[in-house]
Amino acid sequence: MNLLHQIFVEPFLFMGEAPDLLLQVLWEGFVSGILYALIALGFVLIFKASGVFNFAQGIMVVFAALTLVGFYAMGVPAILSLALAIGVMFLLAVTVERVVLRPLVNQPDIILFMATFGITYFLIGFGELIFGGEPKQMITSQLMLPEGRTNLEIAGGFVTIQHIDIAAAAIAVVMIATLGIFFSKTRIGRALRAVADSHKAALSVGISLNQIWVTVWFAAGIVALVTGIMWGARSDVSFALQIIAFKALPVLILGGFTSIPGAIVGGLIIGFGEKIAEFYWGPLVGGGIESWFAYIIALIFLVFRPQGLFGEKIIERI
Amino acid sequence: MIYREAGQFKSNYAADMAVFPLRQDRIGIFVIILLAYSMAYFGSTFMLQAVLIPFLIFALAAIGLNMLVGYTGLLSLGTGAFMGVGAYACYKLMTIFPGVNVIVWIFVSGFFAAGIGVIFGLPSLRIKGFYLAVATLAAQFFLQWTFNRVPWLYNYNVSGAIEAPRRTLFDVHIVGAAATPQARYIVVLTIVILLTWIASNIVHGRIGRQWMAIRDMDIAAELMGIRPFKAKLMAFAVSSYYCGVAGAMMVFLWYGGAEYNVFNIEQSFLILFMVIIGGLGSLIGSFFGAALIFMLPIAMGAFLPAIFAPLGIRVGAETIEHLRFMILGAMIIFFLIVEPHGLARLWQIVKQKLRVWPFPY
Amino acid sequence: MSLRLYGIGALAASVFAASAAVTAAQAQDGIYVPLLSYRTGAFAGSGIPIADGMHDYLTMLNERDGGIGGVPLIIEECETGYDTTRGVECYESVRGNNPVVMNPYSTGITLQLIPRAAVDEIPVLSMAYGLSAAADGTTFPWVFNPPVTYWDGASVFIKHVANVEGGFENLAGKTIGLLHLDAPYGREPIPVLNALAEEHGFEVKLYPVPAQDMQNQSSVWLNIRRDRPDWIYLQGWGAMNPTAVREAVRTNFPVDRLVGVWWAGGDEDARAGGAQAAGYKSLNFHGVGADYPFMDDIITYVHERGLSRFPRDRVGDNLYNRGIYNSMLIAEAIRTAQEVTGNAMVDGADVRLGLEAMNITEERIVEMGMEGFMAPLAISCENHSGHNEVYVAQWDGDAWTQGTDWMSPLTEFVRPLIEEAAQSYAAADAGWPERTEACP
Amino acid sequence: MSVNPTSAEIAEKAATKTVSETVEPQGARAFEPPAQEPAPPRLFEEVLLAVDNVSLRFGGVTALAEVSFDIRKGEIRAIIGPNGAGKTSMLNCINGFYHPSEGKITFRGEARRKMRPYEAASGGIARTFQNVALFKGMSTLDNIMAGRSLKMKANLFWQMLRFGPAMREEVEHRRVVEDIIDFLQIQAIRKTPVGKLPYGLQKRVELGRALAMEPDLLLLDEPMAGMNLEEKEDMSRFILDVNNHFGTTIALIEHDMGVVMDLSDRVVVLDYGRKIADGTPHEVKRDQKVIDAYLGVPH
Repeated sequence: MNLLHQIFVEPFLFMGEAPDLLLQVLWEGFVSGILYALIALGFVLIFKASGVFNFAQGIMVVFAALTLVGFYAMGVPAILSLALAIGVMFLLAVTVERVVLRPLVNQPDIILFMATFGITYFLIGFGELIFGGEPKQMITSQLMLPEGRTNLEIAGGFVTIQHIDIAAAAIAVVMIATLGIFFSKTRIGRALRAVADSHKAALSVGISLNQIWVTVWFAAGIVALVTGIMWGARSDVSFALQIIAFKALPVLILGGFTSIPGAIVGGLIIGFGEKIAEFYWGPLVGGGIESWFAYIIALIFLVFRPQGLFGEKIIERI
Repeated sequence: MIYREAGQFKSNYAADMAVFPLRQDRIGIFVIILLAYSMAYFGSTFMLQAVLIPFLIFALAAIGLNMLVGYTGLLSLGTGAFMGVGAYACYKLMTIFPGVNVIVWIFVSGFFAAGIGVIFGLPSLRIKGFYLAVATLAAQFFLQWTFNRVPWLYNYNVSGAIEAPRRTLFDVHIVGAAATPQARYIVVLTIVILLTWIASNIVHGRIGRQWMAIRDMDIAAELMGIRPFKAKLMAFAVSSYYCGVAGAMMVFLWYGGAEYNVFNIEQSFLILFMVIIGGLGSLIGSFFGAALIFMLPIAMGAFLPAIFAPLGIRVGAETIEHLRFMILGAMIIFFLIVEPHGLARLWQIVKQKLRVWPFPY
Repeated sequence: MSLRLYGIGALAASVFAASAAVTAAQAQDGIYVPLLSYRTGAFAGSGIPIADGMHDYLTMLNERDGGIGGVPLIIEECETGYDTTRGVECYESVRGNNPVVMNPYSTGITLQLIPRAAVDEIPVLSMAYGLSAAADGTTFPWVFNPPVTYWDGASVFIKHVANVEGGFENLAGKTIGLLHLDAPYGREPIPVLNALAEEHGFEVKLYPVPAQDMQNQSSVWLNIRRDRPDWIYLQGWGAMNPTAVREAVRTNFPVDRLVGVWWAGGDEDARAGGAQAAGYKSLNFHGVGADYPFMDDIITYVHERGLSRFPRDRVGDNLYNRGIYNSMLIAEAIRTAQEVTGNAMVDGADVRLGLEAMNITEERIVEMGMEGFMAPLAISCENHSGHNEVYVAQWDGDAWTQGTDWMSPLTEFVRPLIEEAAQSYAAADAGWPERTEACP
Repeated sequence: MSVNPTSAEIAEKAATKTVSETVEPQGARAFEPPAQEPAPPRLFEEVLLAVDNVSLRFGGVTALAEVSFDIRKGEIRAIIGPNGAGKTSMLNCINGFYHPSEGKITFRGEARRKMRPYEAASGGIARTFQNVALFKGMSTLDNIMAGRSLKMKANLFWQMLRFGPAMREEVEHRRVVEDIIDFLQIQAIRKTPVGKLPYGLQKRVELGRALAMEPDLLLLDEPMAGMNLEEKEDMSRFILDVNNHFGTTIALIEHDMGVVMDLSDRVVVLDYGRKIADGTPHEVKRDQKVIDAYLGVPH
């Protein structure tokens, strides 16, 4: 009885008692959700266009951020570092297409999936070899991103909002809109959608798969760079960040592997869900449930809706 | 000509269905087992403790995962956690019932892993492929959290780690700090041979055929009366059993103690690499994969300084580590490109070449 | 087809051959000191300065004095990545070369080596980390954790709180939070804090941070905001520390009431909080900065000869100095062992005797050029830690400063707990070997 | 090679053995080449399976609309119709892969709406597939052995040891499988992974796998699609032999009208998910609606 009270009554009472904390929790959930969604977006882009479940997306986030900071540490001006980092992501896309995707074309999905593990390990080693393993600070101010925070006085308390978080949300929105326009309006975007529907059909109307692959990996690289800057500004840039990339996987399950709106909604659900659960219910089991909460949500969700939030019901044919 | 089956006739079906129908294979396996046991006397302590024991344990875990991924086609990323279940179960059993021989508990602990494996395998009835892989991550993170957060599991030790208490078999120390690598090696080798033999029997029999049928064409399998429900859960159970036993052996016959983070996601990935590089759906491949993935870093630690030192380049420990990551990554890609079917396929090709040697065809 | 076959075959064969070759690593003349370090992985940020500090001090001894007692030191690093498995592999690979002492540099690896130390007769020196209970030399004859244990650290923290609050009697009714890594290392201070809480009537709140979420602590800090603890003790490591300092600033938590254990005292840890992190505190047991006589030798003999990989301008960083302190302990142990046994070439068993007889007096400190860098230190046969003095360092926004005087831990309170824990550790492992020879 | 007697002998033996186990076909027909002038229609009375007003919808698409027909014990029943008529969907409903939105299916007197495919299989319904659905990673032998799954009972313990009951059972079923292999004349590819076989042989292995289940009702989905004349003749012979020797009831989908007319006892015609004709090949051939459907007369 007491337990039921603790589970079903007290957290809600507490939400009412301290609305400032509730708002803060929601804001934190929102910001994490946006960042999860950004990582998931990179996954979705690549999965849509090439059917590759790109495990390396998380590492690409760290690698991109590390490249940016690394160039800056070598004395390159911030803006030029950014340009160089974008260039490196393009090189990465070309290399991955040449060295990994092209020789493995027509292999089963699991082989391509494993190949992205290979990319992951390679990038970890390569990144640390070039830029060193110690954590680095993101060059937030040099990139003219806002710093500092605002304390909003609400209901007898305050809500702290980091300016960088606002910027992250804004940039995420802009980026998603840009990608949307890119997909629907440009020639290459149309080709991309065609490839997503059917590789063979796209090939037969003269779309170059290689070009498409470079494009999506590059796009995913840009998404990774932006995500890396945002995460890096919240903590340090180091390979310890890669673990956060795993959080994008339950997001994908909720949203479906091929849906961009799904990635965003899934990201927000996971972001809100885990912050609220950790803050209000976590103490009941000693806290730390954030490390698995998202996966359990995804697991339960899968049992009832295997195709994800936005996926279409699969009709199996034989 | 070295390796030929001509002249070996089978007069009944049982002989034709034997796991090693060829005489050369039977002799070969006998020699290998003999050599393996003799390593206990010839191998150095380092060879046994840091190379052979872990190799065998990883091979067993890889066999377990291979039954799930390679034979049944269910991708799992939770191997590390299932190994952990075996290890913690074994620890609890050993400390609650100190009178029972530890070997018994190593085998029994696998059943706990099997039970947990079945629970986390339930979603496999509705979901497949990458979705399932992500679902097994739930097992990985949740179980790891449990190992860390439930102090009962580690007997409220201040250290939070499980420590191998001293245990003997026939009055020889096999578990705990007093056990020699030789004794532990022989125990590990025997368990691995036994379980490999059983695994081979399972995959060659009805259950193995059902798994492969589910893997190759699940709908057709179901339309032929194979219940996917039973077959998939059986695969999860058997696979987790093997992983659990491997986990228990890892802690009690190799490390001598472990923290919760030994069973982390890296461990799961490593074993998955072994399975893929070794060859999906091949038991012998699991051994090859374990050997390559586990020994590669050890080899490179010895290799790289030797290569770079004459060039006047001082290679620090961390550079080796970075290169190790890079080379491991590059090797995975390399192997997938040249031989997506893994080392096991290469082994077959070699056998084929030997069969017709010295002729090219 | 066949080309590819031969290629892969050759590759595979060379891998197997090379792994066999590792066994044949031959020993050179000298005292072999392996250093388990981690310059990679999630904790590399803390691992690199420590590894360099350890390496540079021992190298300096080789360059300046030709080793210790005329015998050169063979220094070999083995990369663990702060991973227990890799650490055990490292142990196995160096064990054949007769190391005189092991520095696991990870609580997880230490725990693995503790039962083996007695069997393999290699002492384990876990400087201010590892198992607190190992300070009981009668139960753990082969394990050493000078100069202090985590339990001592927690008691000094409480002592510091009492000093600031105006006496132990003012602790009643206070809330003290423990923000810790959710791992055995992080949980180490809990028993002592709980015992002290009972004694002095304050409340302990736990804020575990899972290893995965080290850099994502917003939920934990929301909990801290809710509970409003008066003080927070930070038992964190690696990327967890800078994130914690940054979050403290963000949550408007007074940083001078956030006290880190010595492992949360990296320069980078505090710098992450920006200007507002000035005032952040951390326990420490050695001096900071480069303003010591011995440091000149390190610059002269190591840095100027191009033997160090550590950036010259960062010499004096807290964790670099920590590495030096650790190497100083190794060197002193070897030197004492040479004195005790009368042999220049010493082995693991000798160095254990050296550690048990170690007594670094003020005179010796001056001799080493370390005045002001360290407090005197003595280890005995029963007491493998010494429970020596520590002080609270404070970040001034740019560098660490000595915030308080040296303080001794609440030894009379902690010591019984340690002996009790040591007993229960040995009891849990029936057949735990007794100490082979009684303490003098 | 492990068995030496000629395949013909084995086929004979297999036939006699299995026929004695199953019920004699009601309309027994003597050996005769199939392609001769209309023999007097065989008569079948006992209804094995009845499809009653079955409809199947996917979202807004209607795949089957109120289809009713029956399959009688011992007969060869053909389901024909233009592309997209719902033939495969019909088979899928019969063996439980799809669940009809409305209507019911009665098999051996037992009516049902929902059934799992493996329940249909254990009830005695086997099938082959339009696009070969073999287990590509397994050998021919293993594929057919997999068809014996339902009949194998040895528990996990004996399987682990591959000894005692498990081994006896393996040998026993291997014998049956070898009989089927001989019957289908695929001895030479016994140990070849089926993924490497040519299409025609794959179809044959698939038939073997279905036969291994010793079904009461065998559903064949375009067994001769993509085959040349010779292969078609072989396959027709196998189908007739199965029907004759084992007394297995067969429902088949086929596009080659000649084959359908020659093989089948009765034909049901579907078009756009509706039944438009049902009767002997002779009757159906003359049905105006069928002719319209095939020639594409506007509705």
